[in-house]
Amino acid sequence: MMSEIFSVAFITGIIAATLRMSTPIILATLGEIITERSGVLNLGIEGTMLFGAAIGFLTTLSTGSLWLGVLAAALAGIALSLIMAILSVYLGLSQHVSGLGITIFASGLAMFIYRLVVGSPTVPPIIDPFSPIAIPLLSRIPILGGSFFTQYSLTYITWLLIPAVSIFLFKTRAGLRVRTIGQNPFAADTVGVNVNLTRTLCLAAGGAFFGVAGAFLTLAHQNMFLIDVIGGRGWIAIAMTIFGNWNPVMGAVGGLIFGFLDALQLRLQTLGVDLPFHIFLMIPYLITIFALISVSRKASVPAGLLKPYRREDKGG
Amino acid sequence: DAEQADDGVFKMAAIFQTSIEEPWDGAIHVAALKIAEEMGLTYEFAENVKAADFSKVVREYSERGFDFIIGDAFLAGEEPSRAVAKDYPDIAYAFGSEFDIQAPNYSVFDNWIHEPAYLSGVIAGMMTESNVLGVVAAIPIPEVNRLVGAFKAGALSVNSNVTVKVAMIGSWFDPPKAKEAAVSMIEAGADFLFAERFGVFEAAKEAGVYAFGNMSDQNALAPDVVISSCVWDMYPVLKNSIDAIQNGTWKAQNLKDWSMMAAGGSSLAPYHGLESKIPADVKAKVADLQKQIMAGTFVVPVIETPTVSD
Amino acid sequence: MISMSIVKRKPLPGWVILVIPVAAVFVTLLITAIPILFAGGNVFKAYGSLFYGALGSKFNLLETFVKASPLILTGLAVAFAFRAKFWNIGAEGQLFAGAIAATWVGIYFTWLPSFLVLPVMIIFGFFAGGLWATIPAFLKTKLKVDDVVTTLLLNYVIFHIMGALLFGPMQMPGSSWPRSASIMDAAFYPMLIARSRFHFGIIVSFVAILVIWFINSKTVFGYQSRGVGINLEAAKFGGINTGMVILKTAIISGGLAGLAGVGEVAAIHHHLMMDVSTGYGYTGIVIAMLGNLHPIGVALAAFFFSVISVGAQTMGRVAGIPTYIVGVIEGVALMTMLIFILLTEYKIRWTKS
Amino acid sequence: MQPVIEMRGVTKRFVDVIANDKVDLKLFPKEIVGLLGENGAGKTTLMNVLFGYYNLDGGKLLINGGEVTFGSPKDAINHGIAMIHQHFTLVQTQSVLENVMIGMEGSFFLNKKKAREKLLGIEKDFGLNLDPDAIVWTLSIGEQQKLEILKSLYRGAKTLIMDEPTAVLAPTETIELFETLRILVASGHSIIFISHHLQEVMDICDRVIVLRSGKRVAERKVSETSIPELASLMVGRELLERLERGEAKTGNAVLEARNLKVRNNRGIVAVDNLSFTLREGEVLGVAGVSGNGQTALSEMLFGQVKPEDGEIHISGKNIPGGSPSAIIKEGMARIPEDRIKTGLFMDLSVKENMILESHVNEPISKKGLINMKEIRSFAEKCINNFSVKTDGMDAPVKSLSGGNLQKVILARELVGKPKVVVACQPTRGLDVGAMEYVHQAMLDQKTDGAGVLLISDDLDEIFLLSDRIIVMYEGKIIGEVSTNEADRDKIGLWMSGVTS
Ligand SMILES: Nc1ncnc2c1ncn2[C@@H]1O[C@H](COP(=O)(O)OP(=O)(O)OP(=O)(O)O)[C@@H](O)[C@H]1O
Ligand SMILES: Nc1ncnc2c1ncn2[C@@H]1O[C@H](COP(=O)(O)OP(=O)(O)OP(=O)(O)O)[C@@H](O)[C@H]1O
Ligand SMILES: [Mg+2]
Ligand SMILES: [Mg+2]
Repeated sequence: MMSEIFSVAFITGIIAATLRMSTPIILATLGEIITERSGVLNLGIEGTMLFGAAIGFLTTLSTGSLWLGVLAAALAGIALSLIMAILSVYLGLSQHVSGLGITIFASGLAMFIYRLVVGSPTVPPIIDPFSPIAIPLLSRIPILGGSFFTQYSLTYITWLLIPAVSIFLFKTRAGLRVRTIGQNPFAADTVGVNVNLTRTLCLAAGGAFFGVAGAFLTLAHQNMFLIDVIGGRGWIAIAMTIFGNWNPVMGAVGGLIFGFLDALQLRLQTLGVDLPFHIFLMIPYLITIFALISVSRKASVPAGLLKPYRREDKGG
Repeated sequence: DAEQADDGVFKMAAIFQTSIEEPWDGAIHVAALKIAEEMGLTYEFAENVKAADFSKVVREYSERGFDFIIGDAFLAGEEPSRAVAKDYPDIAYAFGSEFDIQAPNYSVFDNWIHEPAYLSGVIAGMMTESNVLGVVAAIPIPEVNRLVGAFKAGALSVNSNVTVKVAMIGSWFDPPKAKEAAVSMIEAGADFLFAERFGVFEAAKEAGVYAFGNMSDQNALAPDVVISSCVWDMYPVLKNSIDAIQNGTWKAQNLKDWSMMAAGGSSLAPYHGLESKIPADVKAKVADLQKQIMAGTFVVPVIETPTVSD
Repeated sequence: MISMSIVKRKPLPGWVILVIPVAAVFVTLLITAIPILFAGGNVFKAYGSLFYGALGSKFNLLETFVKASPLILTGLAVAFAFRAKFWNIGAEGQLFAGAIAATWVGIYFTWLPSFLVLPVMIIFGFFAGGLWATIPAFLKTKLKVDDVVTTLLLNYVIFHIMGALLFGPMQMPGSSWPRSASIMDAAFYPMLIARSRFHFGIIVSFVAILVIWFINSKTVFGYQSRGVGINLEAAKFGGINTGMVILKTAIISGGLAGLAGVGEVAAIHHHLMMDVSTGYGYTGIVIAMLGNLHPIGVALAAFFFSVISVGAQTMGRVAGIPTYIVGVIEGVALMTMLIFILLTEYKIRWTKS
Repeated sequence: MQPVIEMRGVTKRFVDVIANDKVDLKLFPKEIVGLLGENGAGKTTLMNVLFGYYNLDGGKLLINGGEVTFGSPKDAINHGIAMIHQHFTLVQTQSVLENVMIGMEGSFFLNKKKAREKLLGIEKDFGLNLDPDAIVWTLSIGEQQKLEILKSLYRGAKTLIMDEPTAVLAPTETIELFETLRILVASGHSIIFISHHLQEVMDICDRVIVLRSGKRVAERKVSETSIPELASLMVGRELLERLERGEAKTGNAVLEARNLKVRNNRGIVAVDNLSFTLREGEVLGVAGVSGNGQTALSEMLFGQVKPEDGEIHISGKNIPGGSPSAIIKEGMARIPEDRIKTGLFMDLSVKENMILESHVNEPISKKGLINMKEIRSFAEKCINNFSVKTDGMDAPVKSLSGGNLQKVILARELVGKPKVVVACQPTRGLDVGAMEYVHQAMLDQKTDGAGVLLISDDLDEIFLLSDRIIVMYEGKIIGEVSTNEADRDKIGLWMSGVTS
């Protein structure tokens, strides 16, 4: 068994799987980091991802264009986030409930629309999905080539988005506004930043990320839409946001760790380790908790998180 | 309820715990639709019935005077459906169940596609070059174990060198995870995959290995890789039950024989476009076994314990 | 540009506040008529069946109570925790813990005198849920680990523990499905109304409402727990042992969710399986917030939600509309209700600049 | 002359109060106008209207003679108005430079280099030195205020509104601030200055406007008025005679600090080997520039923080560190520095705040159950004895004015006749009337035989109330003197670390 673990194929495979499986989680985590940095916890993430997965898939199914599907998924995510913005930003309703409401609503709507469009055939309709792109030359490098450089275009885009979101948050004017609003909306308001508008834009950006993260599952990783396709990956992204201390790079690292553990547990099963398979399934969650314990002491929650901003509310 | 007055039309209802896209319940639903059209009977169904609501729904249909109520009872539906059936001895019930019948009116059925699974194993065993086969399945329950066990037995019957990798994804529906499990098997050298769940074909397609579908003919999902499928057809079960109810000969019974190959309740799907890729001796072997199974001269072993990865 | 802001309004007269929920339901039905029409349904028939399914007959009304019972308990669980700012997203997992413990008692404690079985089962279920909730509480107070995340992740952990148990030691002999054997008859919650599922657990949940109301308003602990939620620093300053308060809050919160698990096993399923909850723990969060964290509010919200979900399911079946409409209606109802409640206290002001 | 700012008949309503009732205000170039009024008179609200933060419900705003409508602070900023709020609007986790840059127009990417040059230029012009890279939470309060001023100047503000800028400053910092204000005025800025310290207003302002209950009741040239006149204008009645400190009749030691040592949350030693003894019947004043360990000392005495080293004795009994409940049990009354953050449950009612420390005791509660009747009578006693102005004991405490919030705390702490009182900045932000009330309460405690430890940045307050003064510098006691022999200049030197 040890020899199997150290084989080139095994290592290449597990790295490749880690990157694939972490793509939707990282993408969703980046989206959640943007919204939470602006002070809004978006628990609509799971439903938004499912909605993106459905709309993206249906768009591709009817147009044949994968990129149109991605675009539609992003727009679908934005649309839901705008509802979230009305509820939690403009009306100042509890972020917890607004988000969960969005998740309930969007999950139902996603499947409802899917059912209306495709009916219920015995064999679900499929599309021709994204295929992995081997980057010339780089993909020939042993181990790294077959893993890092043979991925879906959406995975490459996700990697690019990690530094992009980092740069946005820490190096741009808009990013400074976002961070300020998340920490102290009053401070931002008094220097003329439109708090609610900025939060709305952050929610919209996050929603686009969630939508595409969902669509990654139906347009790249899979080629069909099935009801449970998100499978809690949105909730994991919430955990990774905190694990990463609201930092895009650390959040992505969290996503990678989670993806790795998930890839590993499947491989351990394949190797015939004789444990109840539920023990394997538990591993990623348990280790994430332990990882959280180790980073928690320096956690820096955006001080404005969960608090709606209303000018005339006392004690704001 | 005036609306519900008995107008003499035979009424059948189905209760599903999952959505009808789920292949197991889907198979029942498709057969029910077909038979309803053919025989001109009324058919209603309830899908996504949650465990806690099962009892309410069975009772509702029973109250409304349906003649024949079917569905999947496994886990959540067992106790409630049996309890309701007791209250309505004149209604015929037939549920997918792992337990015994309940006289006088409650029959059980299950999908029995271990025979085609065995044949799939034979194909894979004969054609494999790596001698490694993979199975991606949901969770280790008897009907899943039967498939895995039969597939492995079939493969071993023609090739004593094969090893079979098995992974459970832990839920009925997690295609991304199923795909990753399949990928891990391909990395471990598997060149034939048995896809008990959705998600496997994508991996097979990317790696160019063959796969077997399950429950219905799934060749359309990936024509280049789905070499065949184990097909379950509920039609014989339903047809024979309805005939019995209408003739007044219905009694509680295990309907499993109607799901066997011999009764047309299961089959190995056609090879479709991959016909030419299969060596003639393999096809001959499969055809021969098929004949023996139909004739009852060969009995595929029923293995209900979980199969662990080799 | 026109901008919108929300400002406090003068208190509304009492009758308006009574009209609010009705108006919210009406608006919900208007909105959800759109998808129903898209699905080719008859709106009147659909809504007729919705109300019939939830309230239209004695049997259906009692079923609505059956549905409300676990929701009241998880709603109270979340409300009690949230009031102390212990962000317990883990009622689902605590419900599983309670269900596991209840099943264990119900199957194996056959040596107990039968009148003791139910009390023991309830106590075990309560403390199983409570203990499971102390893990995140401990991590929060001692190690400063974010409770939203730990409670959430622990839901998955206990779900898989339950899976391992149901495929292992707790599996029903002779079954290979993930289910336990049936619990003994003495462990069944008694049914209180013939030919219905109106069971003892419904009484348990109503008692829980009273108990939580009592703790909140009449006990030192209720005061402390609210204080901790409102201002942790002031609570500490005032000599309150805040860590202990959070821990006790967690036990009560988790315990309530555990009781929901007991009820599902003892009254509905009579055995344990992976589907023992249909997301009651998560719905509990919605209910707690909708009920403004107040026990009475929780009860009303839970009832509202059961009507919507029981009714919408019937509607889906009867009117031939895909059952996924349930989620759509629940989501829209939740959002509309929240907005209407908000509007009792605030008004929207449009300003041009 | 054309006023830069003119407010005409400005009215602003909240749900239950008219915070500003047809108020007129003019501000001329190069002028400093003082805005006076009791707590809740409407000063902050009026300024928030001018700053575009609140929409006005009536009246007009004119800038340089032209009418304007402000939808948000952005509009005010664009008209050269900046406001420095009582509670700073800084992001604690960001650097000085980032705080200055927030919300500025410019390129997509942050151009820190350019911003730094501009900032350093302004710092030089106005003599406000701050390290652009320092993170805000490492700055002292005075430095944070400089940052607020820099933020305004960076945005090109011509009119500065300062809401109680001195409330949190040490005397030396106040002097520095006034220098800055004079430089600003000289360079053409105008300033609206809010303070409860009338002496400050007399020192720095040209003109004063007095608000009472939302209405403008008077306007005076500083040169033509006096402190007593202003005080009575604010309050609407003559104020009491000066307080009588009276003789100290000292008895047994009630509070002893022995070799206390603690680090702050940045790991720096905040209190170092500090000892003192407080006796019955005396007021011991702890003076010092804020940031020299007073907060850390009070937190140890209050039991909020466990000393790293040393012991605290109350009435001769060694008290376990870090346990507020043990200290409460020994009968220490504690007036915390930040009443809203540490002292009160703002979302609870007055009565629920009254019982914070006594809710575990009989008869308020018995066997874990709360006795509502006892709570009501206890709360009533507190409200009556300390004349707390409230809509009743069931009103949410957040509906009270700042002065009455402080009275709630005083009542709760003092009603049980404590042996020892530790008060930290007890009059911060209070108006003259409330301040007087608090001072009298402290002296009454002393007369009743309690020992009172008064920690305050306000040297006037220290001199007014204390029998003995100790001065803290860098976590140590740098000197001790009896008030009768004390000399302000010498204490001022001690406060800046000079002994000899
Ligand atoms: N954080 C808060 N939450 C709720 N109400 C508040 C808060 N801060 C102030 N208030 C209320 O707003 C009104 C005015 O507040 P303001 O801050 O000007 O009071 P204050 O007496 O000046 O207190 P301080 O200057 O000590 O902060 C008061 O009635 C006060 O009770
Ligand atoms: N956002 C608000 N909502 C409701 N009432 C408010 C609000 N802000 C202030 N008030 C009320 O308006 C009145 C004026 O408050 P304001 O803060 O302007 O007083 P102030 O003169 O600044 O007092 P202080 O000296 O305590 O700072 C008070 O009665 C206060 O409680
Ligand atoms: Mg003020
Ligand atoms: Mg003030």
